[in-house]
Amino acid sequence: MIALWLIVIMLVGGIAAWLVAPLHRHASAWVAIAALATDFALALGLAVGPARTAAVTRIGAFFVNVAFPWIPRFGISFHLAMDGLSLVMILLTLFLGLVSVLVSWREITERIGFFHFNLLWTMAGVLGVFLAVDLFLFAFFWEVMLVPMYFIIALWGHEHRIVAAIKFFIFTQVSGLIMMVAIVGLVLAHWRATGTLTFDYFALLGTPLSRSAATWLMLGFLAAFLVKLPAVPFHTWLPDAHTEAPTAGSVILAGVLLKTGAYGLLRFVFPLFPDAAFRFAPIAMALGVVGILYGAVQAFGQTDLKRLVAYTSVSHLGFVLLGVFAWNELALQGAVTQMIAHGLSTGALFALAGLLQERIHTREMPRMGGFWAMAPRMGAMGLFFAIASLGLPGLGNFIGEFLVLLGAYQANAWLAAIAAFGLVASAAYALLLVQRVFHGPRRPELALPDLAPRELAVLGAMLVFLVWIGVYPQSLVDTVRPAILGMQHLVVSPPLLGRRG
Amino acid sequence: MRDALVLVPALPLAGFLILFLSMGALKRGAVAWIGVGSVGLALVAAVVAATGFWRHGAAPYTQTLYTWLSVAAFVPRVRFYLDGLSLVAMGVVTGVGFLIHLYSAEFMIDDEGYSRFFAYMNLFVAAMLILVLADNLLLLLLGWEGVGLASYLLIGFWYGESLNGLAARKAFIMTRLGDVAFVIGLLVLFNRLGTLNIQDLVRNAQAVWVPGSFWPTLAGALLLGGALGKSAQLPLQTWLPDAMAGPTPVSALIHAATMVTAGVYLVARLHGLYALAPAIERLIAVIGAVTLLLSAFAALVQSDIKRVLAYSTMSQIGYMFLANGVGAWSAAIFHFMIHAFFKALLFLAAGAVIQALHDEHDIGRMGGLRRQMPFTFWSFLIGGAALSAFPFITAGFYSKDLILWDAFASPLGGPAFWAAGLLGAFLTGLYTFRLIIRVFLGPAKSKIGRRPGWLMAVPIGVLALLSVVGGLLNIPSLFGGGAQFTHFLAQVLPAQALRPGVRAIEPDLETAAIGASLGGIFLAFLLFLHAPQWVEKVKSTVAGAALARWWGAGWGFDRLYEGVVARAYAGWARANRDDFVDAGVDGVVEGNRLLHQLLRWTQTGHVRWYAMAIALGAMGWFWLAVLS
Amino acid sequence: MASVLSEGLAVSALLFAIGLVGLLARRNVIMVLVAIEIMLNAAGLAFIVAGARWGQADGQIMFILILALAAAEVSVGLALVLQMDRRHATLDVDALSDLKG
Amino acid sequence: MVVIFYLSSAVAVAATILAVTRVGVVHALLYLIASLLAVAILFFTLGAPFAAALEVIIYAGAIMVLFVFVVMMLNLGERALAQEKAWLRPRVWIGPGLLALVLLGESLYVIGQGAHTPYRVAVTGPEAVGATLYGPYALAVELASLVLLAGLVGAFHLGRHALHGGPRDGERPQ
Repeated sequence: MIALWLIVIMLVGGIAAWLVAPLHRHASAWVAIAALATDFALALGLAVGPARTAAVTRIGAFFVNVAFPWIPRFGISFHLAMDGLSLVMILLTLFLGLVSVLVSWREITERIGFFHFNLLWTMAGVLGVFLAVDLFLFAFFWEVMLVPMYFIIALWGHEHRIVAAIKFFIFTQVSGLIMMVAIVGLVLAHWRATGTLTFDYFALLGTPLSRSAATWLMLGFLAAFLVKLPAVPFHTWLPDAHTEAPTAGSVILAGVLLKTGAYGLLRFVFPLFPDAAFRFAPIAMALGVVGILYGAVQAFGQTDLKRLVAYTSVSHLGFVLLGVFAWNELALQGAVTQMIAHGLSTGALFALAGLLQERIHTREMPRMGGFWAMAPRMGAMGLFFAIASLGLPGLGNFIGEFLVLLGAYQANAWLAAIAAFGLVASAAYALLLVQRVFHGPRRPELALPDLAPRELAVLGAMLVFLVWIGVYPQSLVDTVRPAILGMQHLVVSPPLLGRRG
Repeated sequence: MRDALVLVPALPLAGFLILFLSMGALKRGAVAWIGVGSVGLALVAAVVAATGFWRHGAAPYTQTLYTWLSVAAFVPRVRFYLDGLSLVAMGVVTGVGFLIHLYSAEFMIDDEGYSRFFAYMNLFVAAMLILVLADNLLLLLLGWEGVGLASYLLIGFWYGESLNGLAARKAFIMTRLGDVAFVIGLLVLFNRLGTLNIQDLVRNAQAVWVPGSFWPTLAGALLLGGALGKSAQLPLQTWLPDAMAGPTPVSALIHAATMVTAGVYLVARLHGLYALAPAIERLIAVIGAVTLLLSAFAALVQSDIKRVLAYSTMSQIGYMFLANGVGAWSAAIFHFMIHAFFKALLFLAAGAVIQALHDEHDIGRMGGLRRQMPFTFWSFLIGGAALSAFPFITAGFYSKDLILWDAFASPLGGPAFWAAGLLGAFLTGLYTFRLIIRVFLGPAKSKIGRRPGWLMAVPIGVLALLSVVGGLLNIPSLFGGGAQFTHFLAQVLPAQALRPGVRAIEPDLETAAIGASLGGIFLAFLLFLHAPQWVEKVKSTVAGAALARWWGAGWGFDRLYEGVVARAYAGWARANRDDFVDAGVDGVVEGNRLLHQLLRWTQTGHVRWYAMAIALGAMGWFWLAVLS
Repeated sequence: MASVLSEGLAVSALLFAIGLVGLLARRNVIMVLVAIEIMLNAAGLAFIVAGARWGQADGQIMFILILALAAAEVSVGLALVLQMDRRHATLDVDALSDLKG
Repeated sequence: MVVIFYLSSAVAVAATILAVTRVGVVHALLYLIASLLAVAILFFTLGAPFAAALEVIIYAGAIMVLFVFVVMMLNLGERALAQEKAWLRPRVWIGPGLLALVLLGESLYVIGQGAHTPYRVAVTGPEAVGATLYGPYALAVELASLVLLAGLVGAFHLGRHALHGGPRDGERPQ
């Protein structure tokens, strides 16, 4: 039931935030914080409790499972389940949700209630994506998270927000449609094979498919996930959307929405189509490597601060793609760690970019410089998150990247070696960012107040988490391990058709 | 007592955290106490740990803090390893580090970033200690990158100058280029040997790999990449001269005494692995020899006092690489230690000079400081003498001599390496005393400002003392010494076998070495003090001027890297700012627009036209559905 | 009465075709509406014939529904004609082509 | 009855052709009424007296009257007639005629393909129609009433300004 509550609290909280908006300027924000904090506490309770001891069974390592019939005629049920992977993703989502509310404190001045409504409903959609184990329900939530995000970009974004929002929407919508077709195809294949019409994930595992059918269906799923991830060459929606979105939108896009793509790869592509996925793995890993290097080079060339950070996402998520398709424990743990660390580091960089824009009304780096002298706290934070994002050992991103490389090397040594060059390229862009924004001669003409305590607290919390993951990643690894072992188990020996767990 | 080991890196780390979190809220006095005190306490802890180490018969000691990560078979721990080698390195880092911190407390007193400076310095010391004490390569990598970060931060310490930022980024990125190879090397090692623990790794390697086979050669080469970047050896050396943009104590600590010698330490640490890869050893020796010569020539024509010292650092590290390459591990480490003493001394004294002359770096505008700053002069002279291996009384003589001897006598060595080293020694004397003559002798050219106070003088004095007496630790048997240092390290770094018959010519070699360094010094006096017109004459010829320019620019590597590689990268990134992939998406949009143009003529707006279209459509369907 | 089924349908088709000719050929908007009425009526005839074939009431019911539709359509259509006359002072359907792409 | 069927068919077709081709709108409408009446007779011969009655009352009566009213309101004069003549040159009939001819050919071909089982026309009276209409087709009746309501509202709304006289400010056509 708790899985359902997580989503319901978000939905109800969203409506409540909308309704209370007229009461006080920050009323909706407080309601949103209350809802997110409640959810976060619930999820944290699961993390210290059942997540650690989840048993790895034939169908995975789920410790929360709730199902209601929804459209029984087509075998669609409202089926939610949670394992360690879902849990850490949900924790990240809710944490970044809190961050988004806090960094929008002053930035959002119009339609505040509707903003928080959209924020929380996006959260609800994302939680649903991380929890759904009915493919129809998954596709449903996949769309649910899209629409409010579209509004967030289109209503509260910057100069070219409409174009960016539409681009984001079309990319995601079209790829989601392809996934929907693939879902229906899979369900029909299962129906033909067994006579049961069902969208249930556990039932569909191990559906016998011909080689070509499996490949095509997998490509259908892949379309949605690679666009969302995003993998080069499907990434071009991302710089636009990230740049034009308001701060909260950027944080959530980078921190959370991109992760749904990686989550989908882990949860669906490999378990449902193991053979096809393994056949495709070299191509996908190569795409990952291309993403790592291309994203880093592109980031280096940007002058818009948010655009730079957006391209670093492409680079970082390339590691995730590489790790997922290497599909061994090291690489998978690395990919998950990288997702969390990227969510924190990139989210923080977007937050900083937003705070800067709020103060100096520009994102153009040539018009910045010397901010350390004026705002040393902000400079220190910017420096920290920049070096986190270049993968300094002792911080979260390094653990993720190194594990991915270690695992990927076992799958494909050459690609792993090429991917390692991402370390240099990331250093180039991260240090360029620090140089252009914080170092250099002082700009006396700009007034730049340093971070307020609220902002410092938000960024400080992200800093602490990143250091925590870097210094003691075992806590994260242990939470995710049963889920990863479970998924690997599925892929090695999928449960026989018709026998449900 | 050995448990105090953890405190050695922990104390500077704590100092860093306190200073970082206080965000400049502390007073200068408190900052100095925390910054210097934490390193001082780390020195005490190191002494305590070392005492415990001796008490237990110098047996290797490991201290496990916790398991960093445990995924599948990959279980790196946060664990420190103390043996003779790491003890020496730890001693150098804490000892020299403490002295330089003490010096900085006065040197930086007027700087507005006082607290930030000590935060970074403490971070550096902590990371460097983690590097030298790490028991596995992943933890070593943490320290390795940590020192790189601290180096970056400190080179760019005066961030107001964009050039400093450029130098800092250059240093970080070039060393990171080497680190990529290092990381790939870790991947290879873990995948082949199943562990990153250094001791297990070397043991496994010796068990499963045939000497000279592919895998040890590959792994050795890749790890060497990291060492070359960090130690500023060819071809990744160009960042070091630019790194002099940082405050002088930084140059002393990071870019002379400790960090840049990390590569030497790494190769020595993994000597068991390199023993399996003789081709790579040979490569190391060649790189060392070439670097030591190239940078010695470059040092000859520099006009910035710190750049002379920077090139000389590269050159001296070249000696250490040469020693490592010929299998004289302990000679490399001995030179590493002695070099830390005298190079730190030279930098600190140079710092005093620079400060006295109001931030003047150009040796052309210095001169005659011997009378005005006698203490600094004598200290600098001692350091310079040690650097030029002035026979018998300086420590540098004993350490460099050992390397020259091994370069000749080792089975991996040979006359060519020895000759390169000898030429290097000659050049070292030449450029060192050129520097001393230009700065301290001759007529005085400017008035001096402030003289070093006792906080600066004490470290300089202590280091000067060490630069003299350090040699006593390892006097070769030829001069009646016991070579205690080599024996002490022999447990870790195996003693050198000799080629047959070389003992007989040892005295001849020694004579040659002494002659080379004295000859260099003598020539320096001749050329730069007594007959400067000869130098001017050579410089005024076309060839001479071109050569001076070429050497002055560090043999033009910078032009190659910055002009070709960096410019190509940045140019491509800038040219593709709008992302050509996006053009594909725009192409789809354009295609749709074209289609739209094609179809819009059907929309005439006339109702009857539409009716006709409907009728035609109906006919078509009729045709298809029924008649066909 | 003997079978006139085919004949009835043929008449319906003929009426429909004539209506179509009128629709396409006439430019007067009232005549266009008239042509539409003819075509609707032709469709109604087809339904009646079919209903007669089976002896069921359904055909007539369909006709009644068409009738209702025609009535609604004519009322709106004629109101539009009035508007058109008022705004554009013409009854030429070709004069109204604002929807041209 | 068969004779009546053929006769009224001929009348219907002829009247329709005339209705479509007349220059004057009023003439066209009168021919159309004739055509509708002929079709009503056809309905009667096909055993659908109720539909025949509706055809006369609603189609020929109400709807045509509506047309006539509108024509009267528009008050078309000689100028309109002249314009109509200008429009109706012979060549405008060629295209539509050919198109309609092909469609007709196709339809007739399809009709000719049908099976010709002889049958007798049975009269389906108003009672049977009513019973079916308010039985299984009740929903359709409701929908039809909604369509009529929509037509009513639409016609009222659109016709309102026209009845109130000239165009309002700002609505003048360009």
